[in-house]
Amino acid sequence: MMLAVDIAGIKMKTPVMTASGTFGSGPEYADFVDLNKIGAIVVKGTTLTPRDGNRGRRIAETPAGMLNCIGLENPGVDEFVSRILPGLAAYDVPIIVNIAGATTDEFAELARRLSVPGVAGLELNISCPNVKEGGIAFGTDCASAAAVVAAVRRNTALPVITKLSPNVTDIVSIARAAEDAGSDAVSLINTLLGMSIDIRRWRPELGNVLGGLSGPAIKPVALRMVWQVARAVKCPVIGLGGIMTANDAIEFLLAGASAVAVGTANFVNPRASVEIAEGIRDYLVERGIKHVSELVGRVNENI
Amino acid sequence: MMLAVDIAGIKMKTPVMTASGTFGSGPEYADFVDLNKIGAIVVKGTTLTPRDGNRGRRIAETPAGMLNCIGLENPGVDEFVSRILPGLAAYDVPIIVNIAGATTDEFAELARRLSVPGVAGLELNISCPNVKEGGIAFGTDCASAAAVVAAVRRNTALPVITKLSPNVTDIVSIARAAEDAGSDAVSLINTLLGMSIDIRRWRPELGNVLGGLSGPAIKPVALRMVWQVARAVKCPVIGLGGIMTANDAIEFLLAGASAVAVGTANFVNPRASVEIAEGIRDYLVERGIKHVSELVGRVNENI
Amino acid sequence: MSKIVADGIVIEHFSLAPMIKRLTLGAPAIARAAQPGQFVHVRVGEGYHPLLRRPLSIAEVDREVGNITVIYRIVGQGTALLASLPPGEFVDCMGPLGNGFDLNTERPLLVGGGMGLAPLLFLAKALCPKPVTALMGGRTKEELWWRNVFLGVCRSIHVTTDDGSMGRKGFTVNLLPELLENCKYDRIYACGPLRMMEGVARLARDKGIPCQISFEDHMACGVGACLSCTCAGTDGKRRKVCSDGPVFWAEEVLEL
Amino acid sequence: MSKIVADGIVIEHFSLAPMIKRLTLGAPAIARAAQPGQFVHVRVGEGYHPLLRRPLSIAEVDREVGNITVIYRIVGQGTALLASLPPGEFVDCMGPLGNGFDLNTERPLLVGGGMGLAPLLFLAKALCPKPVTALMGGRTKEELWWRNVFLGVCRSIHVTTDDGSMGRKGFTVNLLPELLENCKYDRIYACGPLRMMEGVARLARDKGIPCQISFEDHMACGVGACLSCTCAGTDGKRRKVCSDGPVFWAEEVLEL
Ligand SMILES: Cc1cc2nc3c(=O)[nH]c(=O)nc-3n(C[C@H](O)[C@H](O)[C@H](O)COP(=O)(O)OP(=O)(O)OC[C@H]3O[C@@H](n4cnc5c(N)ncnc54)[C@H](O)[C@@H]3O)c2cc1C
Ligand SMILES: Cc1cc2nc3c(=O)[nH]c(=O)nc-3n(C[C@H](O)[C@H](O)[C@H](O)COP(=O)(O)OP(=O)(O)OC[C@H]3O[C@@H](n4cnc5c(N)ncnc54)[C@H](O)[C@@H]3O)c2cc1C
Ligand SMILES: Cc1cc2nc3c(=O)[nH]c(=O)nc-3n(C[C@H](O)[C@H](O)[C@H](O)COP(=O)(O)O)c2cc1C
Ligand SMILES: Cc1cc2nc3c(=O)[nH]c(=O)nc-3n(C[C@H](O)[C@H](O)[C@H](O)COP(=O)(O)O)c2cc1C
Ligand code: FES
Ligand code: FES
Repeated sequence: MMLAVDIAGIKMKTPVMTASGTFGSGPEYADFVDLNKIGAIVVKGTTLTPRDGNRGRRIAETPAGMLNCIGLENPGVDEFVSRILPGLAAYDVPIIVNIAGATTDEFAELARRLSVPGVAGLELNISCPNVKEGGIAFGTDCASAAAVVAAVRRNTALPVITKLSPNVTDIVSIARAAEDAGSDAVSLINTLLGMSIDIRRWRPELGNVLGGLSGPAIKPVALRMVWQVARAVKCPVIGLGGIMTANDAIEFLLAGASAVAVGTANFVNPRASVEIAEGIRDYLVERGIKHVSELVGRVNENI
Repeated sequence: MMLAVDIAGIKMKTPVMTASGTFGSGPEYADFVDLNKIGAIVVKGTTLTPRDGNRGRRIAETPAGMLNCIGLENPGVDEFVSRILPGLAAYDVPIIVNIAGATTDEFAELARRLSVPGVAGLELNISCPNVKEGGIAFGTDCASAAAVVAAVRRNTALPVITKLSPNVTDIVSIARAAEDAGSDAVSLINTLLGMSIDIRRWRPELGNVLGGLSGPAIKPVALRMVWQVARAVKCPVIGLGGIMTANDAIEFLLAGASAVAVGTANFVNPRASVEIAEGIRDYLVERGIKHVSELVGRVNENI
Repeated sequence: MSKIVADGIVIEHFSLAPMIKRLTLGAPAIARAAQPGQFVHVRVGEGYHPLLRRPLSIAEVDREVGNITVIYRIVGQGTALLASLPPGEFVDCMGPLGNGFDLNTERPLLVGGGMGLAPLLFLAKALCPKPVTALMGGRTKEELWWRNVFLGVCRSIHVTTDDGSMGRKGFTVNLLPELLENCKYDRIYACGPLRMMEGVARLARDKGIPCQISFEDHMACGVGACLSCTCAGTDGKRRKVCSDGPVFWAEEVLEL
Repeated sequence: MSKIVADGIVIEHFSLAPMIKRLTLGAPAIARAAQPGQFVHVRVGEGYHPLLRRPLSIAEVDREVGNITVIYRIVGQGTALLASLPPGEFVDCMGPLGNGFDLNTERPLLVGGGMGLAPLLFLAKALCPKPVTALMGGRTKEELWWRNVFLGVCRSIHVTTDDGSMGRKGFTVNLLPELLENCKYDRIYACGPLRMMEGVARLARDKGIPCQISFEDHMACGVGACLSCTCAGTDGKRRKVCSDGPVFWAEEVLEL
């Protein structure tokens, strides 16, 4: 019980979730981890109609990180609800659906169609760097971020989490706009926009030219933003970006995150989400701390 | 001669410069590299009056990168001109002075005092994340960036390079503003704002809480920004951020940089700036390319 | 059969040819479950650079002893790091991953080029004692050290080289029609460059022989979770190379 | 003397005590130039993680053979990586860096705590055959394996432990006044925790004995270029620990 948290009404056994796009919808990893031990599974970005994603090469490696330009390949919301969601009922883990609309109306419609049993919450992806319409554009402007949140809010009673883009001058103002518009929590960060070039062929390595940078390389940026946002909003903050170990996760908790999500780490260690939760528990036990919430936001900046 | 470039009137033997703050004023590294073989030396950020810099720990390591919060420690412009600059006359290498003002007027005054023989150009640091006044604030807003450039422009005939911050939503508009205001070139990127936490002591690792992230971790972000800016401005672009090898430098050239600068790499390999230039020459020779300018901006995005 | 993560211990590791290494790992649970065509997803270092795992086809399996063998070309940072591991070291492996070949054949023909021959080696062994014919292509005879590796497990081996330095001059697809003329194969398995697999699949279709091919793509997760590796199926539906493949029926993914 | 970057070959590498290793590197040019108090800046891995070099004091030098020795505690990722290197491997070293101790003494007293004893070992050897007195402190006797290391190079050795398990119970600064009473030293060299060095420097000042101390700080460049490691001088001017130090005259950097 020392790890159990309640994020905007979503009850999780541990504060360690899996990040959208890195864990399928869960069963893909069931051979490796007990899904029932994960805080919450955030499924791949879901859109109104099926999407094939981007053409060409979709990932590239960079120092301590990776770029991706998947481009929101997914079978569409109806297929998700009718075919994938029922299979997840077998597991005792909250399912949060990451949604991406090309317009505010699409976000609202997605929220409506996903307000069904089995869905524990919605994460609004207003920060995808890999699609032409919508995506990151919503996440770089306070007014449009607020409009998306408000539209979703009107269409669902589910907890709403807004996922913020780090590719902005002032992430705090976007977080505040999302909170004011009714978001129950914010999650950050999505990927940093990046690029890599194949110097033999004089071409971008990725089919989509640009891609999103994730992995340990971005951890210091993610941690900084979580710290900035957590001091500025009242709603819970979900921290992610480069978390590979329990120690990384504890940094995010101390910086002000009430829960964390593990993304790229799943590819390296498929048991990461569970091992990180175990590591947090060990840390608490060693220090005689009763509950993980006692870490949240406790970094002391007055040196 | 296949490596010689002219950046805004600054004649360099190679397109590989050293980045401000990472190479002192040059002589610190003279035991390790022949300074005469470096494209240009950009000296540490210089201010109107001496600065002690920030208190507490100033660097921390992160995966494939490092954070710093030096805080522009420097002896002040007059000491630089009277005591340091004369010593640099012994070397046949262009000296570019990186300047940081707390106000537009300070930038202008710095430019005036540095318009002396021995200074080949000025780099305007409107992107330092580690100081309270000025610094990054100038680099996150088009109007104030333009105001700084214009004020400097009025006070000097030297080539002016504006150094851009990556901590913005739209780096292209800042680059354009700088160019329109009379900047002869732009250099990018400065460090990404980041943080790290000591989980034993529940304190930020850095004395200044936040610091600037540099090193290979940031290369994909830097490369993306160089590519975006190079397509949008007419003036030469100096690319930097995580360059460790000749291959990294070639990526930046292909992305549109006319020259590159090497920062954190100097700490790891004090000969990096010269070895990278040699590596670029080898690459050109192997491919029968006559001059390095034939690489600039030649990445082909049409896949 | 379930997939696992396990530390395989390096049993044997040596050069088969310049830049080509053969690595045998003690990994009993993976060895027990492995099917020809499947791969292991290997972590090549402890640190974060490189970060991702490397997919390598399972080329041989010793179920009794509990060993798996991979054969790989050193092409970049990851394989170079792997190549430095001496016996006794541990290699973190996920596997066996992906869908393997359909073994329902009496007269199989295996067509391979380059490192595509690695999974076909496991396939050939698994098909024994059925009469396996192998057709292999390379640029020069230096690339066809593979022939020796296949000798013990094939009834007959046919070789082409681009420069004629060994076997028939030309590509495998040039020699293939002849083989199909002279012999009745009931299944063709192809693994190698996409162009080659397309050519083989087209000839197979013309002859009405069911054909399986094995795809490669850049992979992050290796288990169908990240969608790095998907391709279009001919039915309009997407396929994940890592988990729906890497082995596909040719007509499932190739427009012929 | 000029600083260089060189690949030192691991000659000998063993544990002196739990988590403490002694590493001898063949690096003739650095060995020739090294002065007591200087350090080498060591690259601990090939990759980018960890990225920066690690500063380690030169603890012994064999000029003839061309070897330098460092003694280090395994505290984190970098030293752990270093600790895994077997003889024959290469370690990329920059050095010798920094300003060493002033050797102009006839009756030196060396005061050290913890890993601060490493540079004092080189100093003690360099001062031989002058009569060197060493005063060393540790928490328990387990930390004072240093005593054996200094035995051959000192006229006399005094020891304190926090718990009294070896030598006098207490801190070095508690024993120091007695030593200064009984013996006339003309120079004190201190290296260890800041608090200890301050105490030593205060007592030295009271007795009018010139005192040098050696500082530590987090370092990126190690050559005075990055300003990671600066401290305030008592004259109001900044000092770089890496290049103005690590050895300073006490009154130059300590407000006593
Ligand atoms: C299912 C499958 C089975 C494979 N089996 C074998 C085999 O048996 N023997 C063999 O030699 N090679 C095989 N490969 C290719 C092998 O995975 C790559 O050569 C290897 O990943 C290169 O890693 P690197 O770090 O040395 O090269 P780098 O070029 O430095 O790698 C950079 C990145 O690109 C990826 N990458 C590079 N080349 C390929 C490739 N051809 N396919 C997929 N990803 C690639 C790497 O995984 C890495 O993420 C297989 C690939 C797949 C998808
Ligand atoms: C001039 C000088 C001489 C030194 N001589 C010795 C010696 O002879 N023996 C010895 O055991 N140690 C010595 N140290 C300390 C030694 O440099 C650190 O213990 C070592 O860098 C730790 O690296 P790590 O990766 O294992 O630890 P981590 O804690 O993982 O290191 C993280 C970062 O902090 C830096 N760091 C950590 N501790 C210190 C420290 N105490 N001082 C400076 N930087 C630190 C590292 O260099 C690295 O950049 C010396 C330090 C300095 C400045
Ligand atoms: C392959 C891949 C696919 C992703 N897909 C999505 C997505 O569909 N929706 C979303 O909000 N974030 C997506 N992300 C971003 C992650 O959820 C996460 O925000 C980011 O990767 C940073 O965390 P990490 O460093 O732990 O991976 C994706 C990331 C990766 C690597
Ligand atoms: C220790 C340190 C000090 C720096 N000081 C300055 C500075 O004074 N002025 C400036 O414009 N940039 C400064 N920078 C930023 C670098 O010039 C460079 O923009 C950044 O480090 C990215 O390049 P890199 O990854 O190659 O280091 C500093 C960077 C470091 C690491
Ligand atoms: S590699 Fe992740 S889906 Fe195939
Ligand atoms: S470590 Fe760079 S100035 Fe001292």
